[in-house]
Amino acid sequence: MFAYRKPLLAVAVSFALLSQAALAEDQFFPIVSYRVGPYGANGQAFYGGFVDYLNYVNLKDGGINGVKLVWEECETEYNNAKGVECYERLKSKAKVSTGPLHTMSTGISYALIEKAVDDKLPLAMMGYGRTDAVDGSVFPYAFPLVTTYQMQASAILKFIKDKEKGSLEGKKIAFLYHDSAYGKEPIVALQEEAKLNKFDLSLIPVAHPGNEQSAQWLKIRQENPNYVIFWGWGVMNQTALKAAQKVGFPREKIIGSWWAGSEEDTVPAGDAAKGYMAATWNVAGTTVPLIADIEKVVYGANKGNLQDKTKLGTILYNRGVSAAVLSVEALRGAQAKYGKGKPVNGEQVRWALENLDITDARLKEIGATDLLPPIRTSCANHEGSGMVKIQQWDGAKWVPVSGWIEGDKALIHPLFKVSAQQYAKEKNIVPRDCTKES
Amino acid sequence: MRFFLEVLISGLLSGVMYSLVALGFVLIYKASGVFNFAQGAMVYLAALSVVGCMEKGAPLWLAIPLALGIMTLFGIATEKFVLRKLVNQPPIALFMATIGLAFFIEGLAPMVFGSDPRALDLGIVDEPIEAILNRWGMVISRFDLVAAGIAALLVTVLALFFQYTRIGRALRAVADDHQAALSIGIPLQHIWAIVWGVAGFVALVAGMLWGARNGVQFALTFTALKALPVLIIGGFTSVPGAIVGGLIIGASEKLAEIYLPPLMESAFGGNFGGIEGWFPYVLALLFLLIRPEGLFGEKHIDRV
Amino acid sequence: MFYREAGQFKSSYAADQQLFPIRQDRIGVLLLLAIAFLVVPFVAGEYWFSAILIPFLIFSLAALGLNLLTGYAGQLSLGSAAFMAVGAYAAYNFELRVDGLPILFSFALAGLTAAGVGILFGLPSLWIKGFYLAVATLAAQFFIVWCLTKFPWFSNHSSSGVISTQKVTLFGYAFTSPREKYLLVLTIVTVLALAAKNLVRSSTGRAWMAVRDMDVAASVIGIRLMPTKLLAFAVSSFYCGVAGALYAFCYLGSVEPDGFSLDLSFRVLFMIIIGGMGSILGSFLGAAFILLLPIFLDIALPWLAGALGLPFSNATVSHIQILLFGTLIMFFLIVEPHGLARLWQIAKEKLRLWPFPH
Amino acid sequence: MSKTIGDVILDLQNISLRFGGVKALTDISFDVREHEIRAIIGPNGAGKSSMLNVINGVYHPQEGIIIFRGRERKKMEPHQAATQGIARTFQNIALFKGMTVLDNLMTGRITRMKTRFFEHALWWGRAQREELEHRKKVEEVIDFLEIQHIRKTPVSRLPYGLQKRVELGRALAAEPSMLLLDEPMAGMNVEEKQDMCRFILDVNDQLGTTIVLIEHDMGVVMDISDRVVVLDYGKKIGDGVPEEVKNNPEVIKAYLGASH
Repeated sequence: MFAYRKPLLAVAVSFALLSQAALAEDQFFPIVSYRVGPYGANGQAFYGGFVDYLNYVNLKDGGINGVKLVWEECETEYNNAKGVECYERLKSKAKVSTGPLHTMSTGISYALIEKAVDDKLPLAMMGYGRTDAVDGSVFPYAFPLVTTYQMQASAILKFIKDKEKGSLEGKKIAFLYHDSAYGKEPIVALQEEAKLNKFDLSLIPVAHPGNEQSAQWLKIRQENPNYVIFWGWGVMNQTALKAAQKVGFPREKIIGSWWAGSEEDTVPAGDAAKGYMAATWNVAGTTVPLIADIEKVVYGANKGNLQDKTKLGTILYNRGVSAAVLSVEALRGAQAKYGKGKPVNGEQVRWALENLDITDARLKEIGATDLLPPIRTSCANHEGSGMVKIQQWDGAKWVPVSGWIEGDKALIHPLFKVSAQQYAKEKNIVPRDCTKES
Repeated sequence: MRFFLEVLISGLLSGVMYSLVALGFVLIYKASGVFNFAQGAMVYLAALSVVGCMEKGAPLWLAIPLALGIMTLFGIATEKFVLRKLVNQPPIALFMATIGLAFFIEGLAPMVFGSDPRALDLGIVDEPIEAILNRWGMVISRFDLVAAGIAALLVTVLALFFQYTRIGRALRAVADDHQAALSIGIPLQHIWAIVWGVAGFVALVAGMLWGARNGVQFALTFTALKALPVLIIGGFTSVPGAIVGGLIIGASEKLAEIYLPPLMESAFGGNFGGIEGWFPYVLALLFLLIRPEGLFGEKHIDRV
Repeated sequence: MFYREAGQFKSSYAADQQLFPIRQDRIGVLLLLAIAFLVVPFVAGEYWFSAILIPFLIFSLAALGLNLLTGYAGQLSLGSAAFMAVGAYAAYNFELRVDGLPILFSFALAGLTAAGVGILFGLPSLWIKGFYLAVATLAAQFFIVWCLTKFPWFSNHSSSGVISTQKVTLFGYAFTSPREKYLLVLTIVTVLALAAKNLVRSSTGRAWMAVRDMDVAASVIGIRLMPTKLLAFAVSSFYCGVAGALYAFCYLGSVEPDGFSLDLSFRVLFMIIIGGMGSILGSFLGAAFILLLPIFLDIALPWLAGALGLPFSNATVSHIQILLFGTLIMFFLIVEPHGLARLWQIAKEKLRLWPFPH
Repeated sequence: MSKTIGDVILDLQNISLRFGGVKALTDISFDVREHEIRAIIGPNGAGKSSMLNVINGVYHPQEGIIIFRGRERKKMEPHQAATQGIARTFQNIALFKGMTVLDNLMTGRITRMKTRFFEHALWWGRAQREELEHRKKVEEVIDFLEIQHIRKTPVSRLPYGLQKRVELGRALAAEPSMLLLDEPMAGMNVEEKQDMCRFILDVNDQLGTTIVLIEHDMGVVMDISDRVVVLDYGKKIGDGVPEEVKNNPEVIKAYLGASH
């Protein structure tokens, strides 16, 4: 009988700890993260960077205008149901004050979109998630910030077009993609582009998990496209590079999405990755002033979040930092409007995310040049930028090979509008009138 | 035609990779009647042990025996702490226990060796063989060819082991009749421990080849899913069946991936690629209709 | 002392064949239901509804479905998640395409659709068994998910393949808050659990168990194997299908085919192994265990690590979770193949003797 | 004995059964009359169990005709035999191990149940009435076999002898017109054997059930059976009343020659 008491006590105590709310004067961040499971390695770098920057703001400036940042993390394993559980667990603490929620999972953000509206908790989906949420009139609490799959695909095409002396006419482009929501999202945009620019598009799906691709690559070799646009994730990325090498397809002609362009993807592929290109909105390396400063301040104080310090300065680490920079900038904006030196709640942060204006000058001030493109959001445009860089793996590191390239907004954004309208109709949502928003 | 051949050959070579994983299943099933779902996880553990040891400073030639040691220890522990306690349970309970075992490994291995995807360089450049490319315009991967060679070597070694060593003969005997095996004078438990060790060795070979092919990472556990239909087609108890089954699955899966979706697209419209996840299973299911015991399996009659 | 059946004499077979023949059990169950329906809705917070109670009930239902098939009829299936997917997508499409269809009908039709698909994939069970059948159910797992991905009709041509479920309304009443959804799910699960309990104590259930325990003998005493097995597949898939529809409509609100992965099937399988194969109660206990253990570890392990000064990272916690799952599966199979339900029964037997053990 | 042995109800003509290349039964003919106790004897591997399996449709002979109640029987499944009133027990107990004694016996009633599964799910009206009706019948069997005290016990917990008795009970619960018993007394002690003999005779006597019995204990066979058929190596070597068979030289040879 008594043997059972101790675990019970532990439960009681831990729930008591759980319910201990963050101090009222602190700014709370719910962090729904993943560091294990099939994509754990990616999460470790991303969330490592994210948390390191929050720590950095605390250590360096004592928080935002004196408001300390606090956070709690919950592991999702990239699993939708666990993601919802984590969200529910953290949201009660995020009532008084909250930063934007980054799930880094398209599936989890989809599951949270409606809940987030009810709970007034802004959802940041940087480069993933529901892309038609660019239309803020239908999706007030969802922010596909920086850029979306469609805009990215369009930007990649623009990059290819430049390389091909300004015309894609008559070219063959293959789209090799992970057969899931993530991989399917850009297809419509690519088809529109193909119509406009008169190139041949062939769609080649790869079944999850994508650890076998010889058929697909033989097909690619057979069709011999000028370029392969590649939307892979996890093991599919290394396998694709290896398989491309196997059939002798030049890696210089493969351009991946930003989830297929990190060290986690290229290092396991070894030599096969050399020459491969991918989109990104942040550069790699510790030479970026902010990253160097984080290393000094946070790791100098021995408060670093990374277990494996070699991830410092990797693409995904820096991307995590960029996500945190964006979140903190939004909080600054919210404080500027609703009261400096006070924590801000979800509604206030939502306003701030919708009225972001991060200029090159501001980025330089933070030391985050090249970690983010300049961003300016509005009610009608929750994306705010649409720009990426193309980078190339030189066998040891990622090297940017282009400046900022913006996708074809005039072509792509109307697609979001259509899709968002359909959603609004299905859900009986009356869109806000964006002209009346300030 | 050239393209067809190319796909066929590359399919057959991929099939060899599936066979390698299936072999481990067959060995254990033959000796102990256990359908070891954890074989995929063992492939992961083996590959991770190799790169893990190398990261801690051991050269490749040392890392391999170290990993073999780990796999053997693991096999012995499995026998001692799990299988022995389940001796009289129905086979399905043992099967479910091995699913538990797979999870156990998937939790333990990355905790010890880290979960980052890593490269494993065996020094084989995976590029098309130039001579063939120039002569026939066909792409044949050097790596896959070497892998097929290693698989052939492995099967030969196993065959010799079963044929000419005392332990090997005992293993064969135990597959036929547990009582008979006892009369050879090797305790059943030792035999099981040994067979798990041998399966660990096969997992090591498979893990290194798969790891070198796609990188060492969690997804190696999925190789088990490719091996299951191979087993159904080849039969659970046959080493040649695992090889032939692998070849059939590999070749038909690649050919289907190339030629089936266009057919379906013309029938339904839309985009139907990416059928490799289910195709082998449906093929195996059709096979079951015709030959429930597999190509080389033994027919089983229910006795009342 | 209080849990005792002595003195409760049954004067008729009818009394002996009640749902819960022992009076204390009867009172216990009624009490539990009363608490679930009348007390919980007023005391539980939103987190409890959305993150624990609703998924617990839904997973219990799925586990119950699998338990009918695997625990009672002895047909191992590794594809329960796929049948949940069928249910989820069917309910979505019924709601989408039939105007004003009350949600309960959609759920029922979703269950029936899943049952139909279940029968189709149960056909191999007529000529194969054991792990051959398990591998065949994997075919269902992969094929169904692929179909849902590939035919855009199922997801109403959504570009990503993700469906976002409609409002849960019944005769004009909208279930929106987690509390209302909890009550809806609770009602459905209670009804279906009672039906399952009835099934397994009737000749349907006995036929399933007979097939499970020895199929040759079963056919000799007059049980027709084909309809019996297919019925098990159908009923099981019905339960999984309804669970899938509830999963989509009352829990996540938006699902994609990939979410119904093999991992989910394994989770449901683990629930019945740990909870107890061939036990209705076990399905609930197993669901609770599998659902609560990770949450508990999430909270307890870092706390423990802090207390002991161990360097536990989030990654370590999750690895320990997976490892612990595996260990528990093996532990239960070795030590108590009948799972938590059996442990509960043993505890009751002890209680029956308490405080005089002899 | 008050019983009267009636007409032939089961007539087996020239039955041959093979598994692959192995001949299990070769050209066997014999008949069974209503209300009689018919024994099949022979050394191990003589094909006795195969013979029972042929009778109730588990095995399908390649050659030969089976005439049951005057009609030639087509190839059929075991459950059809059960609906025609043939019940059996097995050499190695084939009880449903995960179920209680009561449930095992209730399965014996399955061919007589008319309600469908959705009625079962509701447990209302007809389904409930039917369940009670059959429960009463099963309780009669329980009383007859004197196993009231173990009604609710899972069969896997019972000792061997009781399991044999429960298996007989399951067969009886079906109220069969013909009962096939495969070594019902194997592995029992003398006392248990006596009990079992009594049950078999009572069933035959009081219910008039025709019984086909395989048994090794010659004493028992000669005591209780009306007629005996002897198999050896899948062939019939003797057939007749116990006295006849006892003195049949071929039978003596088979039993003496092969010291099984």
